[in-house]
Amino acid sequence: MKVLYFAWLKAKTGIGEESVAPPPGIATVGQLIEHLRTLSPGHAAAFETLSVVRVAVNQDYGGLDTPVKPGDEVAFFPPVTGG
Amino acid sequence: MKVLYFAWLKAKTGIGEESVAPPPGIATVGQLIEHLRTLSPGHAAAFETLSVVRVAVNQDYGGLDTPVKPGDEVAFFPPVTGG
Amino acid sequence: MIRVQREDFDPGAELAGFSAGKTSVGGICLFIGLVRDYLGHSPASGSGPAAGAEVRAMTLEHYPGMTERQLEAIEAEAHKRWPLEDTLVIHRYGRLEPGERIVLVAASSAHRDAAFEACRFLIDWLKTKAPFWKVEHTRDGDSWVDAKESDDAAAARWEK
Amino acid sequence: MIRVQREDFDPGAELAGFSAGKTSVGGICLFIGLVRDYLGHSPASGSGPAAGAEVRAMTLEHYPGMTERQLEAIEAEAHKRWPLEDTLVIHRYGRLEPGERIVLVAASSAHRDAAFEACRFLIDWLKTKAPFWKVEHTRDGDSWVDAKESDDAAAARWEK
Repeated sequence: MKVLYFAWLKAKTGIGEESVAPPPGIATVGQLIEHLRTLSPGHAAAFETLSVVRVAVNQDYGGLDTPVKPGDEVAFFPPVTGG
Repeated sequence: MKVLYFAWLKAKTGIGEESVAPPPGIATVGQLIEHLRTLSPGHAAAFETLSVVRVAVNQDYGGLDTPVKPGDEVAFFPPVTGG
Repeated sequence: MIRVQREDFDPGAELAGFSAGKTSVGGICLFIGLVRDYLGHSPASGSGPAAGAEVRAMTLEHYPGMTERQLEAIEAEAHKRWPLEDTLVIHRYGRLEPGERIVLVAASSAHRDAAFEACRFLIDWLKTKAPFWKVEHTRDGDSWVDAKESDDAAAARWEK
Repeated sequence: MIRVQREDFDPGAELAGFSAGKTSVGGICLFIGLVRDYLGHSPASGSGPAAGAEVRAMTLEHYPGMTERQLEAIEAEAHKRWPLEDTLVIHRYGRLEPGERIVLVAASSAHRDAAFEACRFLIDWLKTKAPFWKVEHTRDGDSWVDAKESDDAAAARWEK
């Protein structure tokens, strides 16, 4: 599974993109976040306040219940501020 | 008094601009129109349906009650269609 | 700024001059009106070309002097209503072919809401207040364009 | 058409290409967003530069791939909602100085209502759906721009 971080989530994790092999039983974005939080203090900090974190699975917006599976591209970022 | 006609009012009167010396007692746009109607069949035709005639006195929109006096510039035209 | 002219204008050059050197502008909204190749109005009953007849050209007549006066009033009103950096109105007159530009209105502001609303206001008010008249030249003859009720309704939204 | 690019664009050239040879277009509405020289947001509580601090530049980060996908979806939605001739969205990324263009959206239609509404829709939806993030570089340090509630409200107007 490819996991991407943007904006201050990238700054906090210190990572723009990483390959993650989540343990068995992880089937949703919410479960994936629980796993990612354990990877480093930076990851824990990035996911401290989920209300300001948005997620996209395979480049479409999702939520905590969105299914994830091996091979997916999962991106985490703050609310967007373009335009 | 300078009287101007635009668009189909110009076509009907056959005149773009004329000097008019109205008889005494003409103090409003409405009274001026009654006078202009007598000048020619074309003038009468131009002022046949006042609901589709607009007026400006000295380049500001007016109505039948707007005062007119010697020296004024009075223009008659249809509802505008620019833009 | 307002301009009434026979010749065409270059929207890119106008836009460039409009925002040049300004760092307090967050957004520019611009509208350009063009001559379409079909009749956009209902012809007077029983006479004139049928709706949908091909427009070969149109001629825009205006009232020199009053046009400038009314456009300046419209522009001043926009500045009273919204916090604008700048506004621009250019309106052409004379003979115009389908595809040609007729009018440009633009508004710039720190915020996009004000830019959009003022731009819309400028074109809506201009359409019912600026003394221009269109006569369309079609295969079936000439016809003066009737004022549209939809334009009156659009302008009425801004009455207060 | 949508474009995501680092380099600047020429609004005049874009406009020219946008309406070239079309005689069915009655109106074009265009919006350009620019970098302003002051902070347009409330900094995160207790940290970062104060509101009003001078913005020396900003950097726009984006999510390549998803950005194009979202912009195409926004454009397709506009065409579903209004009878449009054409639409154009150009969004830059990378470092931008005050006064520089960030984004251009445009819509053309036979009628000005559709052009204005679609143009407004495009920028409102883009601001809440296209994956771009601004970090502002000020004298007092860098700060990620917070999403604005007013942008959410503007986009929510178009929900149905």
